[in-house]
Amino acid sequence: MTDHPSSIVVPGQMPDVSERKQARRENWRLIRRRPAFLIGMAILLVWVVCALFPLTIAPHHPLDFRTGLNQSPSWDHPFGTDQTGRDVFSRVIAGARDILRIAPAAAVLGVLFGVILGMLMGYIRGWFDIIASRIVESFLALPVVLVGLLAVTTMGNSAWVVIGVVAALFTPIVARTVRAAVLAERELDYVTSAKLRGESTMFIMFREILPNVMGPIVVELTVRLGYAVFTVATLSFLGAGPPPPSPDWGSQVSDNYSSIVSGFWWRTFFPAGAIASLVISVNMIADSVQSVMEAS
Amino acid sequence: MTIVDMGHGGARSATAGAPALEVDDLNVVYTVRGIDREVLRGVSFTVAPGEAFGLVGESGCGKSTTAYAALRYLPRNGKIVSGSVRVGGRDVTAMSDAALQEFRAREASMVYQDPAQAMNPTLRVGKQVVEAFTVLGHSAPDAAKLALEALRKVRIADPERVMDRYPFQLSGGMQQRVVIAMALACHPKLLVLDEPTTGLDATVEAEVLDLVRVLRQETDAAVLMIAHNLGIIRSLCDRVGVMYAGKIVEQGPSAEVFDSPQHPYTVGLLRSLPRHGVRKTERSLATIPGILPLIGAHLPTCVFVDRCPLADDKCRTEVPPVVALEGDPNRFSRCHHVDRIADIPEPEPGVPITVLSPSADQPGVLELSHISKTFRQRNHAVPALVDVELELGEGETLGIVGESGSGKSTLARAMLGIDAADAGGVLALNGTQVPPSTTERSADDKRALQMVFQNPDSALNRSWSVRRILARSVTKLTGVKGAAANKRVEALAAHLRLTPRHLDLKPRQLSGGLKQRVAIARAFAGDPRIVVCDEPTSALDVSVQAAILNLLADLQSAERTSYVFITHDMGVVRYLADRIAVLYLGRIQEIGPTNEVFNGPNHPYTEALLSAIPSVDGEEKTRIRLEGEIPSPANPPSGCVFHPRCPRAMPGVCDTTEPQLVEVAAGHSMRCHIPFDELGRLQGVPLPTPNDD
Amino acid sequence: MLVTLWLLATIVFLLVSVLPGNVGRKVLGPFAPEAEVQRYNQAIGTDRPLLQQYFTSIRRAFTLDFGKSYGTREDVRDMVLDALGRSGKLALLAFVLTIPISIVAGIIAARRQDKITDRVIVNAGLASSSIPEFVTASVLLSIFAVQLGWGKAFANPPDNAGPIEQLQYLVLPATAMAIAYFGYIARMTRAGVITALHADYTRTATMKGLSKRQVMVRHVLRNALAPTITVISVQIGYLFGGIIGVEKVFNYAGLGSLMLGAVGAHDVPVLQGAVMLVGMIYMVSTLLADLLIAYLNPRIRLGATK
Amino acid sequence: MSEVNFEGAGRPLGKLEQELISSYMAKGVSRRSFLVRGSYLGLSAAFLGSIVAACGDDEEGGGDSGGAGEVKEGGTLRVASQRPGSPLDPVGMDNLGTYTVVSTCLEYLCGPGEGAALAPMLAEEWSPNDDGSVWTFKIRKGVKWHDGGELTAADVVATLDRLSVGNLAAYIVEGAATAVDDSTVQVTLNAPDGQFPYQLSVYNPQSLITPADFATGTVLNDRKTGTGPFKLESYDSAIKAVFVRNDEYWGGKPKLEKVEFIFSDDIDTQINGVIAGEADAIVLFAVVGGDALLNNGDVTVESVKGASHRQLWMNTREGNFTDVRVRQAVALGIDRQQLLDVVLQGRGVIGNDHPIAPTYEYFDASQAQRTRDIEKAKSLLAEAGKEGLAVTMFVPDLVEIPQLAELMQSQLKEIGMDVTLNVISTDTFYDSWCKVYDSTNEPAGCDGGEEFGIVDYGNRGTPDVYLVKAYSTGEWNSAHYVSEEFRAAVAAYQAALTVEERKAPIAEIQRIANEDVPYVIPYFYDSLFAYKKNVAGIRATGLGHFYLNSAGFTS
Repeated sequence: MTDHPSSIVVPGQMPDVSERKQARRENWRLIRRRPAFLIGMAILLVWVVCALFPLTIAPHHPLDFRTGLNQSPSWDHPFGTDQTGRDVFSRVIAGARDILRIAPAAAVLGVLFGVILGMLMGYIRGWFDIIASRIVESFLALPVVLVGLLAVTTMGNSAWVVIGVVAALFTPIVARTVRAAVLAERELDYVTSAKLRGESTMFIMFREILPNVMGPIVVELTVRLGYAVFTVATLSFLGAGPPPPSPDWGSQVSDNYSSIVSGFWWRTFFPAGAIASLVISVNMIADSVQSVMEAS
Repeated sequence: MTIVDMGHGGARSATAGAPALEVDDLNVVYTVRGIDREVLRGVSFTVAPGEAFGLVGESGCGKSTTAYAALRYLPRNGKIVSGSVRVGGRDVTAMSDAALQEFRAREASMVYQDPAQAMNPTLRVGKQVVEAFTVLGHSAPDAAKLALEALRKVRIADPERVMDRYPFQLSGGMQQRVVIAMALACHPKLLVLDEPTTGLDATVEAEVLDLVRVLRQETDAAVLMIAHNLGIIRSLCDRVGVMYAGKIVEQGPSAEVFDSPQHPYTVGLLRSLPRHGVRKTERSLATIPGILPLIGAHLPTCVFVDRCPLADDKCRTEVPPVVALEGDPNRFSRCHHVDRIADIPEPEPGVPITVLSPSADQPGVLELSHISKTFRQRNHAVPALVDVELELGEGETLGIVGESGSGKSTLARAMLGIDAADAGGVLALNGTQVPPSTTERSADDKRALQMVFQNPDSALNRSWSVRRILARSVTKLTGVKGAAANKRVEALAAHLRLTPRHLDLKPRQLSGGLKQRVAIARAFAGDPRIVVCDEPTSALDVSVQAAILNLLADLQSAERTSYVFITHDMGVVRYLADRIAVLYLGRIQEIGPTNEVFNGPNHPYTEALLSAIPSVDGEEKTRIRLEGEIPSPANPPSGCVFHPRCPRAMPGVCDTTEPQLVEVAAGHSMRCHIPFDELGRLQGVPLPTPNDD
Repeated sequence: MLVTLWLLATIVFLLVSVLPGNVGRKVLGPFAPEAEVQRYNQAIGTDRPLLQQYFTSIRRAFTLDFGKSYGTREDVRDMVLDALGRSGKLALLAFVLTIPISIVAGIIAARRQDKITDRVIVNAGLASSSIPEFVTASVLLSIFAVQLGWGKAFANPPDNAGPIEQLQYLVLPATAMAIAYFGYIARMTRAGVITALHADYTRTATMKGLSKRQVMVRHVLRNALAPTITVISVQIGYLFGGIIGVEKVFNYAGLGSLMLGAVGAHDVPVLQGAVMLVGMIYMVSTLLADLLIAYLNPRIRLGATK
Repeated sequence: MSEVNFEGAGRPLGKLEQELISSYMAKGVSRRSFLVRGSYLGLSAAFLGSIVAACGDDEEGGGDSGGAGEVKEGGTLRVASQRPGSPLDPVGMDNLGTYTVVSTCLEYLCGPGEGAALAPMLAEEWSPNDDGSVWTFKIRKGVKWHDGGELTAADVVATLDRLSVGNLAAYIVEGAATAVDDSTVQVTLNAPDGQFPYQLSVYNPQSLITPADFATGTVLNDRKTGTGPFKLESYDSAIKAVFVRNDEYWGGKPKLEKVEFIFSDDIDTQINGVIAGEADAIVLFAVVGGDALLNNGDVTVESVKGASHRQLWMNTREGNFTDVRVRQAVALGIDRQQLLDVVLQGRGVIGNDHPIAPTYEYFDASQAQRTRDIEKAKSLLAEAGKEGLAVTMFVPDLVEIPQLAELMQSQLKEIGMDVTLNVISTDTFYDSWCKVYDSTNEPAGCDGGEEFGIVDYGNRGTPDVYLVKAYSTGEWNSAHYVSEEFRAAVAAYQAALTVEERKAPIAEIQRIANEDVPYVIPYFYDSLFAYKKNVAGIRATGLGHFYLNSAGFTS
């Protein structure tokens, strides 16, 4: 034979070191080049830091009453104070904790269950898929926020209930995406090849197929995270958030939204802005991840 | 032999009069991630009115870019950096948007690779064809009339009905005819054909090419044809340019270039094709070492130097000149060593392979009897395989050919148990019956039967490293684990000429050829007795295909493995297979030793398949053409399933009675009502003498 | 369709009947005597075995007879249908506002892909779909209804209001919804148009010598709008029942408010009726979208009947 | 002091009335207390006024907004109100939103007076017999039903019969009410009750008088009737109720032409509506979430004083609070004025750890107010061996209570207590705050429930509910408080037929509750209502009633 099978095709240059991680690195590099991603990450990072060290950053204790009521923004209270004299800036900072604990947990759980369900639906097909698809379809017809509200009012407004219900409502949506990806994937010949060497169904699903549908799953996770923030904020706006002493953003907006009209705009504006900035940042990240994943 | 300057205005057409297409020192870049990557590096050629010029080369050489640049239709990230494209004397690169629109409407047309995608799926065919006329200024009723006429001209028998259909309701061949009709609407000065038959079945391809050939005579359009199939170029084009890495490395009249190539690349390309009926045991195929440079790669002085058997220091330091051959500036080669072309070594001799043919006392490694496969579609039984009987000897290669939809892949999947065959058939390995489904088969049975798939991108798990892919197969098929398995993987890799470095890469970091090599290594991980190869080289360039075919032959020689080789490429099957089975609508129409099948007499279907192949050797063949498309297996025709398309069908017989598969000569069976000798007479093939039995 | 409806009814039943525990206790409050609670449960049938309640609930779902509200004792069908009418009016106006603008914006963005116009539209869309609608609604309300006196803080138009007057009442909440959906629709349109612009048939059309406009109108849009239609159809269901925040802020008596009130009051029949109705609207709108897509794309239409 | 014309009462005065008038004239009761008590005894405002005038006592008073004199005729008043949560069925209704609508048409025998007092409404006067077991109501004459006919004693009797199987079952049996004549109704009680008229007043919202043929379960939107100043014109529970003026109203033709109650589930939208000028008044709101109105120059906010309060309960029988010193320490540890000022912007009066609000005429004002004393609190804790006590406070997510809890938490930190808040939705709060009373265990109190927490008590015309249910029988006795002494005082209070007789046991009740501190009662809070500056004459009760008969626009 006269072939020299020694040449390697590597995207880009530098064929030498650590070629193994090249693909992932390449995606990462592409994502990092997107300004939307960087801005989104920066905003998210700020909120994460706020959530981790609220008391260090906040100039006042978020529950501290002993300052003047309804003061407009000033050096001492950059976001003003609320109707009981609490520092809105400190409350907004401290409020990051609840949402950044609940929303990611809900998104992760929802994606986890969605992935499992979607994998089973897409791979096993047959009756299981038909039945599950119908259930998923029916779930999609449910208004998410309303069901969340219902669950919270009946089961209590603990963080776990919110996480559970949001995750449960996301599961079918994620499952549908994963199912579609798995349907495409299961037709590929490496799956046939795995069957030919006698791999178990579980092995094929979770060891062979799963890594290859991680792209859409990662995209789905970031997108779901955005929706989770959105949903959790909306739920707490509608009165199904964490109970009041917690400086939760949605409840702050809800408690105060009539204050805009009375001139105490800062009480609503800053927590509302915090929600918007967090959702936008997550969506910017999601958008960037999606663009890069879909391009590759 | 003269060296001519190939600067501006270099290769002027020798043909009298202004050229229809004049490409001059065209440089095109694609901007990828902010970096300009060169795709075309000074391409120049001319095409005279009425002349057909072909561009050939492997994927990524820039031939399609050239075609699109000629009509100034580049992707968003592509741009012409220098050079000019003149059509009828006007510079296309300098046109305003309006002028360009007018130019595309009236002067240039294109026929595309994938006709199904080239038409708007949401509009009726008629509307789309009519549009090609209204854009020229015809009124709607006129355009409708002209459209009908245009469809008739491309030999669409029932144009009214076709006009009323949606593109996806037409067969691939019909779709391409419609696209051609649209392209010819404006009587273009320039007609660009971009791989117009790739993806079509050989019989349909032949039809489309016939049509193009006929239409060429009716128009004086200059034709620029892009194809990777050398045979098509040879049969259709007056002249040809061989492209490599964005440059035309050799150019000249088709017959001359193909019969007497004067550039090492052209030589390599031609020798890597299985030609002239050569078989694997006689000679291995030539391969071109290395791989095509990526687009935008920094290239050495001679673009081919890294892969050239003649390369020397001069090649590495000096840009090779354009060497006009025989004083003709249109017959040239871009090589320092045109005079040493003859020194390029011939391919190595073939490998010896012992075939143990099955006999009464020696059962074949694989035996299939009464194998059928019926799919269910909305409560309809769709018989995809009907009563297939096969035997495979040790070390034997059985080629399976047929159009798409003939049941080739179904047969492979039934053998492997991926889609279990219907109950009632018998599938035996080494004389022992095995269950129809792979999940019920024993580990040993699984190990004995493995598969190499058509598309290595699909066949290899892209998130696994090569090592993991191979190790898993080794462990799963042989039970060897841990360090021992790893050792085996390394041995296997070495056997398949994969370096240890490849083992730690992911499939996407490998070239197509290497990927297929990994896939083959995986199939061989458990020392299989039979490997089913489903079009393993159809996605590969010819030079890479050659290497894979050589490898398969080597492995067979060493391991005495049997192959079931599914392909649509008659050249490949002739090179590799010991016997050939021809499938049509899930039924074996003909099965016999390779030489007998190729030499005939044949079943009329085989005859049609064989005559559809455009030969790079320029052989003239009796052509028989098939009408229409392969019918749906859900409603097979009565009688002989082939009779509606059979040019030799005998009414009253073929449409009523299904012929049996009858042995017409030793090991050669056929399913046809026409007697064997009659077929021989019809096909002008002398019958084998009786004492050959 | 019927199967999905049945499943939906089942899910809603599980949500509203199994989770809340003692309905009578919830409705009558913590201080009501136990005997009264039991009497109440008996009256509304929540003391019956779950299976029996389930069959009742399914029958009701299919006959659209959801019984009487636990609170106002009014007929739930009338309540939800009235609310549906109002939500529908608002949703319609929101769509009239948002669809043309967002589709045009999406097309422009696709045409100017990666240019500054595109960036602006994409990011505006991202922001608009990121800002929770109750925030948008509150801001619109305080700026326009309160400060400037344009539009109304209470969005329910008077009974005898003419179309123009109704518009005055509805325009602010409709705008809040329109802003929320601008992003989704514009981005989806953009994606669809970009895909279609890169399609081979678009190349064919261009090569035929059609103008950019002709290519866009005749070839690109027809193919590009399918995903947009899907998005719109999905959003219709949410618009009817999902924009609770907007209805709450503007005190609009639509389905969202009705459901929100019913959740607070544990008014199970109203919840059941409203959620079922929203679910049905969702199903009908996705069905209509499928039909529309099939109409636009003959491959789906004809493929299905083959 | 001039002669008092006792004839002004229009009827012979009973023992209770005579006693009251004598003690007022002897300055034994304040003017305010006199008016309150006189009114619930059924003495007419005019008569009481004449006595006050005769005594030369003319301090300013009145719980209504502005003088009716400036109000001009006409106009539509748009009122933002809570959405009715039940049908407009006067007997079956159960929420404030419904009360507002229904009580605009239908009226009580006894209307709201000053403080916790009653005033004549459909009954012109009422009087008990000597032991308070039979009450006689004089029905106003010439009162017309909206749908025709005149109010008679028969209507009242029929209404009381309907109520006798409803929420008055504990007081009367069917047939207990009889028509003495067309305008006199006599009610024989199951047991003597010196404060029975409260059961036929705004404090028992379902006791609205309906026509004799108004069958139980009839809803007002089906039968548009009533005696009130406005007639129901249209009603849509989702949107609004519209009323038109009742020109024949017995109290005089109302000024307003029309009244609209615009419904909303959400206080913020109601407030937005008022501020945006789309509503002229708001029926009821709280300081929390209502400060947009409190700080708005275009809006007048009025307080209605009452007995509504919050109780911070401490389990007296087991756990951390069994030692009275611990409970006293908690009571001493909080700063009531700060709580009131921060949480309610001062809208209320501070409490003294007993449920007797200053609005009750027998309120003992002489009791010393408990004030914050950190040192004493700390030493009490130390004595009880509970320094650094760590407890969880069980808090419903209701109006200002979470903020109250937060502030208490930070105040109690200063006496070394470490309080963790467990704020939960009201949907689940009441399931567990206090386990349902098991009467067989009496007087064991309620069984289980949370140790430490805050619960809400609404406004009552008499403190009986607080005294019995929270402090005695155990139904809501979340403190598990058992005190025979206290119960004896309550029994004495309930047995008393006159205010004077009640004073001693009430003082005892105040003392014991204050000393034993089963509940810390930080404040009695005001109900708030608001209206635009160009509106006057509205009278609200804080119980959902919104009386607009003399309301109107001023400019």
